[in-house]
Parts: sequence; C-alpha cells; structure tokens
Amino acid sequence: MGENIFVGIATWLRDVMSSAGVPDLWNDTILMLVKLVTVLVFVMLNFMVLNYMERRIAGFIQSRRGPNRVGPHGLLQPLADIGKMLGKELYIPKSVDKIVFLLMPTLIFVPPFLIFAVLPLGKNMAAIDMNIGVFYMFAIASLSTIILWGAGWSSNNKYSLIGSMRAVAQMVSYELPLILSLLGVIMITGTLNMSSIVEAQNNIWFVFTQPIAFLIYFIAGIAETNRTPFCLVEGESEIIAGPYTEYSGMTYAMFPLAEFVSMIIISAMSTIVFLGGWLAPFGWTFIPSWLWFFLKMYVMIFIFMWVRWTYPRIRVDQLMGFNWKVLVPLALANIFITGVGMYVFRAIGWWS
Amino acid sequence: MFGQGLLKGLQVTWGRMLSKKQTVEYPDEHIEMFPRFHGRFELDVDKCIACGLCANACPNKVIQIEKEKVDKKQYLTRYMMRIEYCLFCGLCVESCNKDALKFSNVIDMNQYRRSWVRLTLVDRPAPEPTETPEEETSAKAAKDEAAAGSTPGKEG
Amino acid sequence: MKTETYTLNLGPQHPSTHGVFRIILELDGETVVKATPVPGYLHRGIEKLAEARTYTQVIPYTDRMDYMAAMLMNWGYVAAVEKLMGIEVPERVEYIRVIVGELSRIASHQIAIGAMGGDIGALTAFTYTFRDREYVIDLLEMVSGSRMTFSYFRIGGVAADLPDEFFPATRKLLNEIPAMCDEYDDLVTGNEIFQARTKQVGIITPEMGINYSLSGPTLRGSGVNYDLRKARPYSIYDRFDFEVPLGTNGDCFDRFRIRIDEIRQSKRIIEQALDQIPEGPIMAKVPKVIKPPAGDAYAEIESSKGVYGAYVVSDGSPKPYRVHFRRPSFINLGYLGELCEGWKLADVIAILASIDIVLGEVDC
Amino acid sequence: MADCNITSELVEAVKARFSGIEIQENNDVTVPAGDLIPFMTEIKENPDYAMDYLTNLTAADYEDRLEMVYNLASITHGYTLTVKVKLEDKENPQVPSLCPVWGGANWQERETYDLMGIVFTGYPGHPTRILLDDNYKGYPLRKDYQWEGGREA
Repeated sequence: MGENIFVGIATWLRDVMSSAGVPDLWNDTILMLVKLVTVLVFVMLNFMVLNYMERRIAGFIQSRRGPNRVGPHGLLQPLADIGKMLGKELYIPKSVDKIVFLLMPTLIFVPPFLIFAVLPLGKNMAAIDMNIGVFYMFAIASLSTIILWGAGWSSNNKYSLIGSMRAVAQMVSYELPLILSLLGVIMITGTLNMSSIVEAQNNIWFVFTQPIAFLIYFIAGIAETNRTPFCLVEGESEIIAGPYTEYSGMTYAMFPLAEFVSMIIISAMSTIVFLGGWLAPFGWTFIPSWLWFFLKMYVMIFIFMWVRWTYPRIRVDQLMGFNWKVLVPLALANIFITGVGMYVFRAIGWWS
Repeated sequence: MFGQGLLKGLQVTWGRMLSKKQTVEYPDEHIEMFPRFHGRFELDVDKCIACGLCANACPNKVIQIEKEKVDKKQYLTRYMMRIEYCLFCGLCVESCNKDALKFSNVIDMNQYRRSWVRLTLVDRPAPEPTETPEEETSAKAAKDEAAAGSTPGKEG
Repeated sequence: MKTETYTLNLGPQHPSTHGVFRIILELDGETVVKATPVPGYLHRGIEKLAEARTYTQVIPYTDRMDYMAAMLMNWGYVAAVEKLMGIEVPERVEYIRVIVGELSRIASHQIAIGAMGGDIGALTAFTYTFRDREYVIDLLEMVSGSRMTFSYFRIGGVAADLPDEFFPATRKLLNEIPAMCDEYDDLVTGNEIFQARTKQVGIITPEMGINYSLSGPTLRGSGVNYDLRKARPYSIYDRFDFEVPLGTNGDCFDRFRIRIDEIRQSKRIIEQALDQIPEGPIMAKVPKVIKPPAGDAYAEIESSKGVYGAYVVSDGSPKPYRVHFRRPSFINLGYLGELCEGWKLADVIAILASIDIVLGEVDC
Repeated sequence: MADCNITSELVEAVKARFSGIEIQENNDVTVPAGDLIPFMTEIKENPDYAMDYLTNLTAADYEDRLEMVYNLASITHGYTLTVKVKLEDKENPQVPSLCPVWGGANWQERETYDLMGIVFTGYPGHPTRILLDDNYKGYPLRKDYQWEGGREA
C-alpha cells in the first residue's frame, strides 16, 4: 500500500480529471503543475527539517540542547526563524548594484528546484524521469556558481568580492572531481538515467564496488555545498559572510535556504548513485521505497553535519591544491581502474 | 597515518553528542549562587549609620548618600546607587564597618530602560525631631555635600 | 600581467579580531602585501583614571585590562605597590595568590585555545573550552564572588580567605583537567586540517621574538625559555616543581600547543600549592590609608599572555602619581604587522589568534 | 620577590665607560639623553651584561622634568636593570628613539608619544598616535592636561 502511495495519488488524480471530461493535454499540464508544486512544498518542508536538524545536531555536539523552546522540543523553531527573517528590514546599501543585488537571491533558488524535477525520490517517483538525468543535474548545478558570484560582486564590498571569487574558484574546481567520481558508476551502468542507475544496484550498492569514487564524491560534495571544512565562501571568521555580507532579512535567508537545498541534492545524488537509492537492503521491502530513500538521504545529511561541526576550515590554497593534486588524479585513476576492471571482468566472463 | 586525527575528532564529537548536556535552562532552572556572589546590593537600614565610608571607598562614585541630622544622630534619608557605573568590585561592602551594606544572591538586575537601572536602597523622609535645632538647614546642606563623596569634580 | 593590490579593512568590527581591533591589509589577491595594525578602539585611559583614585581603588580597573585572566592583572599591580611600600606578604597569601593566579591562567588559556580553534573554523572547540572554563570560573567565583572581574587582590593580601569548600572542589576539577586537555588535543591539535592551517605559518624566530620584546607563549613558542616563574621566580614560584613548555618552530601550531601544555603545568603547580598551603593571616600589616613613600617601583609577573608589569610612581599622597602597565598583549601585537606579510588572508586570522590578545589589555 | 637586579659591580663597570651616568642606590641608572643609544647598544651587545630584552618603556611627568623609564632584562643572565633619562625641557621633550636597537621599542614609543608627548628622534618616520585619534589635541598623561566633561559635567 505505502509503496506506491504517490503514484497512486497521481493516478487517482488523473482518473478524476478524465472522468470529469478534462482534455488530455490539460490533464497532463495540471498533473505536471501539481508535481512541481509538490516538489516546492517538499523542498520547503525539507528545508525546515534540515534547519532544525542542523541546529539541534550542532547543539548536541557542542554539549548544548539546541533550540528547544518554540513548540514541542523546539520543532517549530524553523517557523519562528522564517518569521523573524520576514520581519526584518530588507536593507539595500547605497553602493550596491541594485538590480543584480536583488536578482541573485531570487535566482539562487532556481537551479536546486530544477534539479529536483529529475531526482527519483522513490520507485516511480521522479517528477520527470529524464534519460540524461545525471548530465542535466550537473549542468544545472553549475549555474549556482555564477549566482553566488553575482551576489558577491553586486554587493560592492571587498569581503563579498573575496567570498564570491573564492566561490567561483572552489565550485568550478570541485565540479570536476564530483563529475569524474560519478563517471565510474556511469561506465558500469551505461546510462545517465537516475532510475536506471538505481535499478542497476539491485545486487550490490556502488558504494562497495566504487568506494574511492564515493569518498571523492563525498569530499567534493561538501565542497560543492560550501560546508565546513570547505566553507571558505562564507568563511565566517575570515570574510564575515562572504557574498552574503550585505544581505539582510529574507534576501539573506534565501542563501542558507539554497545551501540546505543543495545539500539535499548532494545527499540525494549520493543515495541514488552509491547507496542504492530507494532499494531496500536485506530485502526489507515492508518499508516503502521512498522511506528508504529518505532514510539513506538523511543519514548522508547527518554525516555532512557531523563533519561540519567537528572540523576546522581549510585554507584557500590548500583547497585548490587538494583538489587538483589529490582529488582529480584520484578520480581519474578510479576511472582507469574501473575501465580496466570492466574489460578484465568481461574477458573472464564475470560481467557482461 | 594521515586521517587518524580526523577520525579521532569525529569520535570526540560523537561521544559528546550522546553525553549529558551542559545547558542550564535558565528561567526554569536556577543555579545556586555561591555565598560570596556579587549580586544586587542590600542595605540593612537599621545598621547603617550613614557614615559615608562606602561612598568614599567606591572607585567610580556610584554611591550617593543623603542624610539629615535628627537629635544629634545622622539619619539616612536616601541611599542611591548608580548601578550603571558600578564595577561590582566589592570595595564598598568591604569598607562597611557596621556590616550594613551587603551583596545578595539576586542576579536579575536587568531593566528595560537605562534610567530604571539606578538602585535606590533607601528613600524616606527624616522623622520629626523631638527638639528643634535652629541651624538644621545649614547643617544639612553642608552634610549633603560631604556625603556625596568628594565634590563632583572632573572625572578621572 | 599587471595587477593592482587593494586595501581591506579587517575590523574594527570583525568576528576574529577578538574585540575592536583593526588591521589595514594591503592584499594582492588573498596574499598580504602589507599589514598595519591599528589599536586604540577600546582605550579607556586606565593609566589616567588611576591617578584620580586611591591605591586600592585602582585594583578594580586592572581587572578590566585582561579580563580573561583578571586575577593575574590584579597581582601585577598589587606586587608593584607592595614593592614600593616594602610590604612582606604573609605565606598563606602567597599560596592563595598562586592558586587563584594559576586557575586564572588556566581559564585564560582555555579561551585562547577555543578562540583559536574557532577562528580556524572549528566552532565546537570554542564551545568545549568555554564549557570547561565555566568550572574554573566557578572556583574563582567561590573565592571572590565575581565570575570575570574578580578584584580579589588587596595591597598586602587578598580580600577574603579561601572558603572551606574550595579545596575539595579544586581537587575535583584538577583531576578532570588532563581529560579536558586530552579532549582539546583529540579534537583540535591532532586534527590534520588544523595542523595544515597552522604548522609553518607565521613563524617567529627566537631572535626576532626577543628583539620585539615578545613574551609569554608567543615567545616560548619559538623556543626561548623565558618564563618569569622560572627565570626570576617571583612570589613563591621557586618552591614548585613544574616545567616550561617550549616550542621548536615558532609557528602558530607551537604557540597553540604550548598553551595546552601550560594548562597541564598549572595543574601541577596548583596541586603542590594545595598540599603546601599553611594556615595564617590573609593580610599583611598595612596601614588603613595606603600611602607609599615617594619613589617608584616596577614589578612584573608572568601573566597568561606574557610579561605583565606595573610601574607605579608615588609622591607620598594616597593616590598614585603615575601608573603604567606593561601589557603583554600590546607589545606582542607590535610585531603583528611584520609577521603577517606574505601570508594569506586566512593566515592573518590564525596568526592573530595564536598571539592571543585581549583588546582590553592592548588598549588599556 | 627575589631581588634580580643587576649586580653593583657590573653597573660600576658601565659607569667607567660612560662618565655622564648616575647610579642610584637601588642600581637604577640615569643616563643623559645624548648617551642613551651608545649606552643601550653597549649593554645589549656586550656579553658581560647581555641586556637583550627591552621589557618596558614608559615615561613619567614630574614637576620639573619628564622622565623616561626603560626596564631592561637579560634573558641570558636573568637579571634586570632600570635605566632612566631625565628630560628637563618640558615644552619640547626629545629623546633618541630606541627603535634601531630594539624592535619592541616601536609601539611602546608610539604609546609614550601618544599619551605623554615625548618626541623620539630617529624614529622611523614621525611617531604617530597609536591609542588616541590622530586629530587628538594634547597629551593626556601630562599632569597639566585639562579635560572638561565626563559624567559629572
């Protein structure tokens, strides 16, 4: 029953509409809109959960309690935060490039949302099951670099400028190992469709066959989301808040929001590609597939947070050195080994 | 081996995540203050002889005393502390020979307005004198000036 | 390719300057070409204020210099006045001073460790050290009644005797200190990222350290064995068995590591002091109105930041004629501009944190 | 406090070389302003004294004079020495800068200039204010400094 709950709802909706005599074209359009709104709501809900989770975990790690006053166990804290952010003055400094300055916080949201359209959150649960899903995801994800850069540049503040330059250098560089680490998996599966990649892990998760790739993906993923130990873009103790320094109120809130969303995406991607997506381990299929997916995703997110609140920040030259001297060669070596392995296994007939 | 320190750090934070939390949830819980805690000032009016030693001991001219002479005895009419300037060093309490001025354990001294911070420990009219000394007014004026510490001169 | 440098105003309000302190950085990309430190935003004129107060009334003001180790600040000033008046301090007082002074040093070093961790990015280290510091401060509150600005020392003695419950509580805390230090070591010192950030960064050679009058862990990180507690034992420090931790490279990492080791050594000193402390008066025979004979005296102690000295001139009146404080943070900062050149922006933060300044002390 | 001042013999030996200096009974040395740099260089470089560490540098304003106070220490030998320079000219007090000898003198001299108004000749560039604002008038630690205001005003 729980397995196909969302598919069931969609089918039911379609049936209701067709029985009401809605033409097929309209029917599809409405259904697509419903899906997109669902993604939006889903993202916002996840953001609130993550916000609460991050603060709570930070608190627990630091021997504190974290938010515990608003609502039971502080569960309504994200709502209070949003209310506070909305209530704040939207201050626009005189010297900023006003159009870009205001455009960037709105645009920062676009790439993560676009990506959500192709993520399969459960069996048959991708809004759009695109056959070039992985490619599409990376193409869209690269866009957020220029948005961060625009935010920093338009602020007309040196801290913002340094932050945005760091953002460009860091995100562009780390995209390379991020993509290269996935290449091994794509070589094995031979597809860019995310659902097919998940299906390919029916026997064994790719985290076991591609451990190095997973590690590279994990590290590069932290860097892509600008979280400690790679949080140079914000680098609170060095450059105040990087590109966000001049933002206030809701315009500021958009950036952490986008950061959380990209963290969801990175975790979701690692779940899909390395952790078997919605596939149930040990044959425990009594738990619905989408629940499995979220379970795995949140374990990944937890590890991200755990790492964040444990490690110090790396320096900018070390960051680039680590990328180009360690991660990229390692990723290339991984691809090479995967290729050789595939050839050898094929030759001896263990794998077709 | 490289990475050992990283794992060790994760181990420490994991341990802390599960261990007891240190937060004292303040309005619900209160910590017992130590007996010597420098909290809100308390003045035992009956013990105070309005000698002005505390006002003189204060490094920052916080204490203002007004007194009147009633029946050849100094009578404290007003004891005001400008807490906004107070350093909570305890020199006034230490200087008090009669043990009248003391620290309490009250820690809540915050106010909404700066002007409310001032702490008036005594504010009362002098009782009617049983005899009627003629030169009371002039004596009072002189005493007032002496009691307010040294004359308000230039600050530091 | 021709590039231009640009100026970055680090401060006066910046999360990592530990107060209001400004460094004008001339940057080439992220590399510092020139650094000009600008102190003075917290200048309150304590030296001038002291001239309008009696000798005892100056003590609360010394608290406000290095408010992270206020006991030690009291001590330096009180020692100078006692030297001026030729007061012999009772035995018990000396022990009490050593105990509270070393506790204060532990509290101060915990801030330094945590703040440096926080500046490098490990915010959890910051909360851990602050959490542990509260226990130390609890002890000092038990003794003096305040948690930060103690005003506990008096000329010729201390304000009050140690309460009875202080001894078991201190011993209990001392037993926990090695575990605390190990936790800092595990979380921060041993962390490879932290080491990569701090090792071989901001190197102070012993010659430059001495030339620039640096002191405290900042100088000892370069391997110069100059700890007043050993070099010229004041008070009763010659009776205790302890070591002076020394660095080898003079980089940020050594300066950081030394502080953790110093906490361990302070623990040893306090343990010995608790064992040896005699009964006796807590105040020397001091006249009620303190009027030192005309003359001047300079006394120095080893504070948590370095050599803290007080120069007191008396003209025979109840108020000091001139007071000057040799503040270690201020003088250690004098080398900062030169030290930062050639390093990255992020290293400036690490270097500043490793010097461990308290702005109240820098600006006085 | 243990007495760690430099021994009398060593001080006497310095006096033989610099005729203008006076020695007080607690071994504080008063040096004429003109002899300051050679004197400091001598006791710093000469391994017999090895006063390699300039601990403290300050000044005091007396009725008839300004007085520079230098507290030196020897890390090698462990003893200390106080050197004083009397500046009779209160209107335009000048003393040679110790910056060429000790880098640590830099900020301390700036502080002394800032608060006491003593000009250090030979300081790299003109000493600038360090704690107070650049446009500040007057030298607050001088005894004749007057300031109106504060919370009583």
